[in-house]
Amino acid sequence: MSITAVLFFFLSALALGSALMVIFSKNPVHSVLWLIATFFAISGHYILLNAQFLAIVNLIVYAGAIMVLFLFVIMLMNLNADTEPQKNKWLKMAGAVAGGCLLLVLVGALRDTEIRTHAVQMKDGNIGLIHNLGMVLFKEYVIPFEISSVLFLSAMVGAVVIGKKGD
Amino acid sequence: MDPNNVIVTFPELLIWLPLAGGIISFMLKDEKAKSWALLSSIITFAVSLACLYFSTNEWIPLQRVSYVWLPSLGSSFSLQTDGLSRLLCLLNALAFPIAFVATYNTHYQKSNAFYGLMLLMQSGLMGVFCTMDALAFYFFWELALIPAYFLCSIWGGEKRIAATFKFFIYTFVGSLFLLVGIIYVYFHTPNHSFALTAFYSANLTPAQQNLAFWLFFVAFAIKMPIFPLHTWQPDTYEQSPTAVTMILSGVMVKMGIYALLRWLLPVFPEAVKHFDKLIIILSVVGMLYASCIAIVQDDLKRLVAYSSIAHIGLMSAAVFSLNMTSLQGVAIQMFNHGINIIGMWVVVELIERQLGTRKISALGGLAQKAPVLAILLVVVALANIALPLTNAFVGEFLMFNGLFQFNKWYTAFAGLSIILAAVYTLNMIQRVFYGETNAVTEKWNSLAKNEAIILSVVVVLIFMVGVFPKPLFDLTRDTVTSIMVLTGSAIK
Amino acid sequence: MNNLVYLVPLLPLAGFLINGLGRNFLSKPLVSLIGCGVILGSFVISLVLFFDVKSGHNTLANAFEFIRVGKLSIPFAFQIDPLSSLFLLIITGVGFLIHVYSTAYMKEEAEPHFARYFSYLNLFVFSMLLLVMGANYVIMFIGWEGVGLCSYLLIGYWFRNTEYNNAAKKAFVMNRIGDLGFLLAIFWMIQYFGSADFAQVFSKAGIMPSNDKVLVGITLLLFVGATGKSAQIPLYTWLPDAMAGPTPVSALIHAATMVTAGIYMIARSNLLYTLAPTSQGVVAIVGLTTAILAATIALKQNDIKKVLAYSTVSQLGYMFLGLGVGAYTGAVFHVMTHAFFKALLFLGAGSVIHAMHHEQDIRKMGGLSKWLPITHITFLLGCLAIAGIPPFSGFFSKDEILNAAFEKNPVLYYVGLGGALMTAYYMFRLYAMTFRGKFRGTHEQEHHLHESPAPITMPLIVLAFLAVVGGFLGIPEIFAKDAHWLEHFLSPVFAASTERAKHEPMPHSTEWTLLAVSVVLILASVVWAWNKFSRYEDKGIEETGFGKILANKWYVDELYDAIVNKPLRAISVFLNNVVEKSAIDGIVNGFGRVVNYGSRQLRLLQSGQVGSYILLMVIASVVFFIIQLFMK
Amino acid sequence: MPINYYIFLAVALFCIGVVGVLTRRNAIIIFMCIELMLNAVNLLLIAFSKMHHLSALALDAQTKAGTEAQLFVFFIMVVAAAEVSVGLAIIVMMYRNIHSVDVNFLNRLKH
Repeated sequence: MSITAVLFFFLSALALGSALMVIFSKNPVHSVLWLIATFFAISGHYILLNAQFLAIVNLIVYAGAIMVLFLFVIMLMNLNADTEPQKNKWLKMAGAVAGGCLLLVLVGALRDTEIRTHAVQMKDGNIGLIHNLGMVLFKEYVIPFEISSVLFLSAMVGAVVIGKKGD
Repeated sequence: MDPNNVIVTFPELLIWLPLAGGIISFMLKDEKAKSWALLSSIITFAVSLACLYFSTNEWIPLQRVSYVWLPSLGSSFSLQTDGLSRLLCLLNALAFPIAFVATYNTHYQKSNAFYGLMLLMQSGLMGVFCTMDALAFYFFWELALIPAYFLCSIWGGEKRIAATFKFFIYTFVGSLFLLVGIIYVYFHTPNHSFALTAFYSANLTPAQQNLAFWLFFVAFAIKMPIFPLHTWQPDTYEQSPTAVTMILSGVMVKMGIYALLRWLLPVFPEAVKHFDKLIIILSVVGMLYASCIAIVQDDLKRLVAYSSIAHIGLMSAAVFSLNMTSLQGVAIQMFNHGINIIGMWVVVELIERQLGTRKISALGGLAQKAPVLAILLVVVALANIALPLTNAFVGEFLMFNGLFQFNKWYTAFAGLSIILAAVYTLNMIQRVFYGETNAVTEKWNSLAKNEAIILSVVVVLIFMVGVFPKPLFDLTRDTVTSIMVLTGSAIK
Repeated sequence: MNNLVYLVPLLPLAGFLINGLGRNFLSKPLVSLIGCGVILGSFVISLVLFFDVKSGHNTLANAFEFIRVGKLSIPFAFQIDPLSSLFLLIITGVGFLIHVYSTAYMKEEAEPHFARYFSYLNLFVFSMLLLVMGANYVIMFIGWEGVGLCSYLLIGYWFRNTEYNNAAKKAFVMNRIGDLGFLLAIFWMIQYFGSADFAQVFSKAGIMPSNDKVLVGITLLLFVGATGKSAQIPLYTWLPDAMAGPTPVSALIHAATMVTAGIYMIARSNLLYTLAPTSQGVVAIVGLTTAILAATIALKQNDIKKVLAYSTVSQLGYMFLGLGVGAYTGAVFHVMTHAFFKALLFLGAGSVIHAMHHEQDIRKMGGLSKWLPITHITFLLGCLAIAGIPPFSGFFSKDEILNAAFEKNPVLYYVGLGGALMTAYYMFRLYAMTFRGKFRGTHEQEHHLHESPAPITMPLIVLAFLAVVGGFLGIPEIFAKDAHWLEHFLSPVFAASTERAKHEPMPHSTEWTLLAVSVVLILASVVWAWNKFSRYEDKGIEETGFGKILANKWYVDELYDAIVNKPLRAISVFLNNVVEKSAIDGIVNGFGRVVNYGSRQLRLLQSGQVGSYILLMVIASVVFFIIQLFMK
Repeated sequence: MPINYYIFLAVALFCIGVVGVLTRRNAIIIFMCIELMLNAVNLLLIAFSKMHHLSALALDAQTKAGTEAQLFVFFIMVVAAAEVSVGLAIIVMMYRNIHSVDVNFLNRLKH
C-alpha cells in the first residue's frame, strides 16, 4: 500500500469519525471542535488531490473564520449539553433510519457506475496552484468574483439588520 | 357598403361591444353605470338585429372572421355565425336590455362593478355562440362563467356564498372535464387543430368516442342542467340577484344545449347513438322529478328553477332523439324558453321588490291589487306550460313529436310532465294572485312603466313566435340540417 | 269565400282584444255591444258559409304556414264542410244568445270585470271556432287547449273564492290529462301518416286493414282526449265542479259547446274509428257507463246547476254511445239538440238563480211558476225535450242513438233506455221541485221574486223554440221517407264510414215497438216524478244507504283524492325532502365533506416543524432514487 | 485511487450531515451539519475535477481541465461564508426572542 493510500484511508477515517462525533456529542462546543477536525481531514484530502489553494482556503475560511463564528455564538448563548431538550425518540430513530436509507440507496446506486474505476490523479499536478486558479478566476470568472463581493456586502447588511436589537 | 371590404365583422362587434361596455362601466361612477349598461346593451341588441338582417349569402364576409391566435397549437381565433348562432346571439342581446330595464328600479351596491361584470358575461356568452374553435370556445365558456360567480357571490342573497360555491365547483368541475376532453380530441384530429371542422373529422374509435363523449357531456349536462347534476341550479337561482338569474336561466343554460348541438352531436356521433337511450331516460326522469318537486316549492324562485329544469330535461331528451323534428324544436325552443323564463323572473322580481317576500304561502289576492301584472304573468305562465299559440307550444310540440319518433313510451312518460306543469303553475297563479288579499299583498303599489313595458314586450314576443314561428324555422333550418347531416352521415 | 272564413274566428278575437285591452275605459253598454256584436257577425258569416256548404261547396282556406320541419308541414288552415259549418252555427248561434243573456245576468259586476268576462267569452268563442274549423289535428288541438284555458278562466272568474279557483284548476288539469292523449295521438299520426291533415290522414288510413294496431292506438288516444274535454269516465269529475262559473258560462261552455268538442273530434275522425272496431267498442261502453253513472248521481243532487251538470255528463255519454255504435249522424244530431235544450235549461236555471238571489238549492225553491212565467214555460219545454218526449227535439236525437245501439247489441239499448228513464225522472224532479208546490225559501227572497228582464227571457224563448222544433231536422225514416235532412246534409263527411259499415236497416215493426215502449216508459217516469215532487216538503232528512252514496257522487272525488292527489303530493314531498335534499344534495355535499375531512387529516402532516419537513424531503428523495434507479 | 472511494466518502459524509439535521434539535448543530454536507459536496467536486484532469491529460499535456471545478468550490465557500453570517444572525435573533435555539419552537409555518 502506497503512502497516498495510507494517507487516504487515514484521512477518510478521521473525517468520518469526527463527523460522527459532530452529530453525537451532546455539547455544542464539542461538536464545533469535532467539526473543525473534520475540516482538517477534508483539507488533507484536498492536499492529496493537489488542490493546495483550496485546502488552505478551507482551513482559513471554514476551520478558521466560520467555526470561530460558531463558537462565538454558542458561547454567547451559553449553551451546554443540558439545554438541548431531547427530541422524540421515534422521530430520532426515523431520522437515523432515513439517513441510513439514503446512504444505502446512494451507495447502491453508485456502486455500479461506469466511471467507478476511473482513477483520480494524486500527488502531482499543478492546476490546484494559486497561479493557475488565479489566471482563470480573474480572467474568465472575474464578473462572478466581483458579484460575490456584492453578495458579501448584502450578507453583511442582512446580518446587521437581523442582528439589530429590538424594534 | 362592400361586404368584401369590411373593417369589422358582426361576430367581432357582438363580442367586443359588450366587453368594451363592461370595461367602461368599471370606470364609471356608480350612478351612471346603470344607464350606461342599458345603453350598451341596447347597442349590442341593435347590432344583433343587424347581424340577423345582413345574413344573406352576399353578406357572408360580414359574418365570418378568423385571426391567427396560437398557430403552433393549431388554434385560431375564428368566429362565424350561422342561423343558430344568430338566433342565440339575438336572445343574448335581447335578454340583457330586458334584465336591465326590469331591474332598473333596483339599486345595486357598487353598481359600476355589477354592470361591468354583467356586460363581461354577455361578451363571454356571445363568444360561446360565435366561435368555431375549440380553444376559443373553452375560453369564452369560462369568461361567461367567472363573472357569474362574482355577481352571485357579491350581490346575492343571504346564503349566497354557499350557493355560489356549489355553483362554481359544479361548473368548474364540468369545465375541467371539458378541457380534458377538448385536448383529448385535439390529439386525435388529423393535423392537430382546434378548429371545429377538424373536430368533426377527428379519428376516434368507438371506444375513444365513448370516453370523450362523457368528458364533453358532463360539462354540458352540468350547465344545462340534467338530472341528477342539477342541484346547484335552484340554490344559485334563489340566491343570485334577479338580473343575474335572468341571464343564468335565460341565456347561460342555452350554452349547454347549444354546445350539445354544436360540439357534441357531430363530434361523437357513434357515442351519441350508443348512449342516447340512457340520456333520454335520465332526462325524462329528471323532467318528472323536477316537476314533482316544483309542486311543493314555497319559494317562487325555486319553483321557477325547478320548472326550468323540467323544460331543459325535455330539450336534452329531444337533442338525443336526434331527428330533424326534435332538433328543430330544440333550436327554436332555446329562444322561446329564454324569453319565457325571463318573463317569469321579471314577475318574481317585481313581487319580491314590492312586497319583500317570495314565499308563495305569504301571498294572495294580488290580482285585485295588480290586475295588469296578473294578466301578464298568466300569459307568461301559460307560455311556460306550452299552451298553443304561445311560443313554447311550437317548440315543445316539435320536441315531443321528435321524441315520439324515437320512442313512444318515453314520450308518454315525458308527457306526464305537461300535466304536472299545469298543476304547479296553476297552483302558483292561484296562491299568488287569486283569493283574498292579505297584509303582505296590501302593500302593493303599482306597476312601474318600465316594468309594464318590458313585460309587454315579452308577451308580444310570446304571441308573435307562437302564432307565426316561420322566421325562427327559416333561421335555424340550415344549421339543424347540417347538424343532422354531419351526425347522420357519420353513423352510416 | 276564403276571406270570409278568416273573419269567423277573427271577429271574436277582435272582440276579445278590444274588450280585454279597453276594460278600464269601455262602458258596460259598449262592452256588451262589442261582445255580442262580434259574435253576431260571426254568426251571420257562418250562415253564409252554411248556405255555401249546403250548395255543395266546401272551403279550404290556407292562412299561412305554421310549422314546417323536413317533410312535415302543418299549415294554419281552415276547413268548412258540412260538419264544421253545422258546429259553426251552433257555436255562434247559441253563443250569441248566451252573450245577450250575459249582458243582463252579469250587469252587477264592476266595469273592468264585466269587460273581462266578455273578453273571456269572446276568446272562448274564438278558440272553439278554431277547434271546429281547423283543417288538421294541430289546429284543432290549438282550439282544444284554448277552450280549456277559457273554461279555466271563466270557472275561476270570481277569483277571490278559493273553491272556485280549485274547481277551475281541476278542470284545467283534467283537461290536460286528456290533452296529453290527444297530443300523443297527433304524434302517432304524424309519425305514421306523415301528416296531421284530415284529408291526408283519412286517405292514408282508408287503405289500412280494419283493427290495425296503429289505428286502435291512435283512436284510443284520441278518445282519451275526448274523455277529458267531454267529461267522460274517468275524467268527468271536473264538469260538475265547473258549475262554479257564472251560469251563462255553464250554459255555453259546459253544456252547449266546449264539452261537445270530444264528439266533434271523434265524428271528424269517424273513418279511423270505423276502421278500429275495438276502439269503437271502448267508446260505446265508456259512453254508456258514463251516461248511467251520471244519471244515478243526478237523481240525488239538490243544487240546480249540479243536476244539470250531471245531466250534461250523462247526455254526453249518450253521444259517445252513438259514436261508439257508428251512429255518427245521431251523435252530431244529439249534440245539436242538446245544445238547444241544455243551454235553455242552464239559462233557465240562471234566470231562477238570478231571481232567487244566488240561491241554488232546489229544496229552498218551489212554486216559482207563479213569479217566473216565461222562465217556467221555457224550462218545462226544455225538460220535455231532454226527457225525450215526442215531438220535442230530444226525442228524435236520442231515439236515433238508441236505435243504433239496439242494432249493435240490444243490451246497450236496454241499459241506455234505463238511463233515459232516469233522465226523465231527475229532470222532472228538478222541474217539480223548482216550479211546482209551495215556495220554501225565506220571505225576503219571496218578496224579491220577479221575472227576469228581456235580455234574459228573449234567449230563453228563442232556445225554447229551437228545442221544440230542432228535432224535425232529423225525422226518422219510419215517419217519413227521406225526411232526415241532417243525415243527408252530413253524408259527405261520414260517407267513407257508412260505406264500410253497411248494415241492414231494422225492420220497421221492431222500430215501432221500441219507440212505443220507450215513450210509454218515459211518460210513466215523468208522471211519477211530477207527482212525487210537486208536493215536496223540505224535512231536512239526510240521505241514507244507497241514496247517500248517490248524493255523494259514488265517492269518486274522494277516491281520486286518495289514489292520485295525495300520493302525488306525498311523492313530491318525499322527492323534495328526501331525495333532493338528502340523497342528491347529500352526495354532492358528501364529496365536499370527504375532501374537507381528507384535507384536515393531511394538514396534520404540516406540523410546521422544520425537522419533519426535512425528514419527509429525505424520505421522498430516497423514494425517488429508488424509483429512478431500481425500477426500470 | 479510484473515484469510487471518493464518492463513497463524500456520500457518507453527506449522509452523516443529513442524519444530524434530522436527529438534532439545536439550530446551531443543524447549521453545522449543513456545513458538513456542503463540505462533502466540495470534496466530491474536487475529486471529480482531478479525475477529469487525468483523462484530459491523455489528450493534451498542457491541459487546464478541472480548474473550473475548483473555482466552483471556491465560490461555494464564498457563498457558505455569507450564508453562515446571515444564518447565525438569524439564530441569534431567534435566541433573543424565544430564549432557545430549539427548532421545534419554530412551528409558526403551521399557522
